[in-house]
Amino acid sequence: MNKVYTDAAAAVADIQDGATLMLGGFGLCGIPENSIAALVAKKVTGLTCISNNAGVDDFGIGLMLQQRQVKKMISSYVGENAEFERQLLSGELEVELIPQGTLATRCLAAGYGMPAIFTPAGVGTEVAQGKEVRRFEFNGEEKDYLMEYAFEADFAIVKAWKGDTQGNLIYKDTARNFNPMMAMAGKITIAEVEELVPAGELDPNFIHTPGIYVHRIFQGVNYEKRIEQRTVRKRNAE
Amino acid sequence: MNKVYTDAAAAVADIQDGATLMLGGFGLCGIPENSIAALVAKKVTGLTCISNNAGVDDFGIGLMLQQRQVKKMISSYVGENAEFERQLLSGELEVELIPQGTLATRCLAAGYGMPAIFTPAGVGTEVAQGKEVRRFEFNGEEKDYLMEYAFEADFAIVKAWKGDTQGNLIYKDTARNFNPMMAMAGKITIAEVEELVPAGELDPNFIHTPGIYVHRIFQGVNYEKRIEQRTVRKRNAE
Amino acid sequence: MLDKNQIAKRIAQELRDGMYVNLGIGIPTLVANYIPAGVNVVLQSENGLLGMGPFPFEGEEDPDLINAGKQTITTVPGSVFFDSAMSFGMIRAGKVDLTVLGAMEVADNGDIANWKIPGKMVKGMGGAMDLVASAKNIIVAMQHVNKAGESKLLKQCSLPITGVGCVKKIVTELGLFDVTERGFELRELAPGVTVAEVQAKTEGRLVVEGDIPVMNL
Amino acid sequence: MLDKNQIAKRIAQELRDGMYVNLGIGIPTLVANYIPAGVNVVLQSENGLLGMGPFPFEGEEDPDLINAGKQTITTVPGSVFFDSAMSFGMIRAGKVDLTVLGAMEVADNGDIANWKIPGKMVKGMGGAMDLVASAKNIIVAMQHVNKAGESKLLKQCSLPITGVGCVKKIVTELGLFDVTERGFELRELAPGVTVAEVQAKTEGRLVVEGDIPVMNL
Repeated sequence: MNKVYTDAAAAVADIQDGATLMLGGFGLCGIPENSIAALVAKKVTGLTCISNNAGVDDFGIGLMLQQRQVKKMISSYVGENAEFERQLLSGELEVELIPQGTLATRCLAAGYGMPAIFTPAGVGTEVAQGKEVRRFEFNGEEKDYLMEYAFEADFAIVKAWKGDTQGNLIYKDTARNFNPMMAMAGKITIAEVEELVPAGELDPNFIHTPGIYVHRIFQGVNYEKRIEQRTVRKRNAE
Repeated sequence: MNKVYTDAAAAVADIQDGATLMLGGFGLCGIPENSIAALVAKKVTGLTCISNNAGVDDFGIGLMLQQRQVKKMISSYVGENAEFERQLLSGELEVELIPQGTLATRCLAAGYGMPAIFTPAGVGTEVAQGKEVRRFEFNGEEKDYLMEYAFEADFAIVKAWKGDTQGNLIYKDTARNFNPMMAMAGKITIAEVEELVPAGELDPNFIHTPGIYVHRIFQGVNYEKRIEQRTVRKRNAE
Repeated sequence: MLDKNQIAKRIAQELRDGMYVNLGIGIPTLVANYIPAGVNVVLQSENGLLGMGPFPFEGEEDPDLINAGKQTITTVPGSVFFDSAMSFGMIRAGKVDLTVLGAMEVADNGDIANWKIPGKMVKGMGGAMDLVASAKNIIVAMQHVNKAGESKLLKQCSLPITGVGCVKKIVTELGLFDVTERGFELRELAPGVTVAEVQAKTEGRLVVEGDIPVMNL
Repeated sequence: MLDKNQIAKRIAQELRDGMYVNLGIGIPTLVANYIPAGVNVVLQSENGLLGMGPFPFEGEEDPDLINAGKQTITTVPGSVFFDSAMSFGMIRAGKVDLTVLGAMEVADNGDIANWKIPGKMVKGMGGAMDLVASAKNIIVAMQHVNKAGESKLLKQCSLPITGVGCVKKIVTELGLFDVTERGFELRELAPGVTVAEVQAKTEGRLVVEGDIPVMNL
């Protein structure tokens, strides 16, 4: 069975209007740049996007927002994004803000076949509204937890550093972030990688996402890898 | 802060009678051989052991059973072990059998700070007796799940391939098995490794257990690595 | 009548290219020897491996590399190791396409019993309860009757069950059966076996409709 | 009165050898600059890193290596990368010993508000709700009053809260406070600040007992 696709356009070709997508990345770090460009070119609309952030005005998911392709964002932080703010205030865009750990764990739950998880994040806040609260004695204290449901997504779109033809994936540094959990959580998972190698070239001890979770893989091109906050220190003079 | 201990005896020195221990390994693969030997030498008794298996008569946890150090085993499969069977039938030993995936996930839950998880394993069987059953619509079907609680263990004792002085761990092949989850789940986690290296020598992208979960680490000696079922094939004659 | 290898061979015909498959201990393990040419499947071992290969050559056994039956094994290119939580995570999430396992009893509603005999030493369910609770497709490989000659295809399991209503297909030495809401539907007869013999040895609801073809091995 | 760097410096004195510490955006980030000699702490960045180092030298920025504030950073020896589920897993399990973060408001029962101002664009809570719900020890670094001169140490938060009863300690430009069941307990005064000034600027229950020492920086 062949999981290898020629490019992003081929890999996202069957994503329909109204689909629910998970998109990996934290800020602009580790985002599936090629797939986002292909979704923009495809002009698919009415999307629900589960992604920790919503990109910036002119990059990442921001490019899809510009084209009004997104109906709803499910994120933990939607940052600096003027177009996002405009659409939100005008009611064009629906936003559900959830705690970052809850977001990560709801993806993990889906990938591990668990319909719901318990977390204390948001107890006593507006995040808890309408949710089941349950008290557990655990870890030396009695405490309230919210029951949060696993996400269900039609497609998960992730970015990895290296991948093989079986769909096994390796991420680099903090570009790992949400990608592994989302890779596990999609009904169909699409992975774009900087380097695609034949099966057997990656060390089986050091694979982050087993290929069983990945349905489509392609080697991306022209990664821009934009930096949001370039912070540096000066070298001391000799 | 120093996490490095000289040897197994030092690392397990404060384990008291009646403690609850998690012990990594699957069968005799990836078991903490040095720590088990030290626990036998220490003659600590009344232990509750959470471990997928109970060793064989003369190796692994079997050595602790011989010395009547174990009060209760929590396992998924207790295999070929005559002394185990004798103690069980005579009522000296208490045994709680739970599904393997439930065992693994209850450890994971502890390591991830989740007081309980949901699994369909055991629904409708005697494993479900006395447990809360809950119906979820998930993954395209409506289905019953059992609520299972996170484990709490005084000590988790794991075996890794390589480790560094920060407690970061790497496992080899299928010797990984339960070790990573148990490493995350102990109130105090003790890791024995085949090779202990200075912090900075392991690639930060390929560490299986972050050192934050590990409190004590030592380099083990004289690993026997016994094989339970030696199965081979013959080379074809030229 | 089929021997163990023929049961395995018939089950191997159910494999499809690209499938992820978990093979239990016993006859199911033999299925790996009969994977049809051109069909690439990835074998999962629930102790933490995708891409299980054959037994190692003599002298190349590695104690750190075993399968769920604790046998020394090898890997194939593209294999990957992971921990037990992820292993059962992918099982629970339905990512393993097919599970083949043995059974002591199967009921005509798909219940399976394969872990405990009251009065005997109970060794544990291992990963069987997790597998049967979550696998999308479960095929049972077993003998049609027990050593006492009693049917193992029952109206209701007499032994403590491992999972509820989960078995989809059974291959015994007598034939191949789909388990549907109507019961055990006989689809294929083993060479030399008659419908009457199957009927005599099946206690649960048996459905025999039309001409039953002889199994093609 | 303390400036931002002095607030950070005072908080840094709370660090103990071997601690795992999560530093939020703003003043908390500055704490890393004042870690006392001989104290080794490991900095966690909740986007998936233990062992965060300083900013990179010019020209050595790596877009794949950022902190939770999306700033380019480096790692120290012994660092480790992991995914966001494990990152918040270790936070939830209480493995992170200390969390330092900013706040818009803190109530005298330990409630904290730092994510939302009704009527303004809401950017989201990021990881703050997870951190405050699980950290064993939470220190808030903030200004004592807002731009309108109103106290941020309140009887009750007026803004939507981030977490309930979780703040253990506060350092503002005026002093250091333990948050106990009695309210804000003044422990140390910033140089040049009087108890009267603290009282005037604190709306919530303030406890002042005995002689309050001047902070030692």
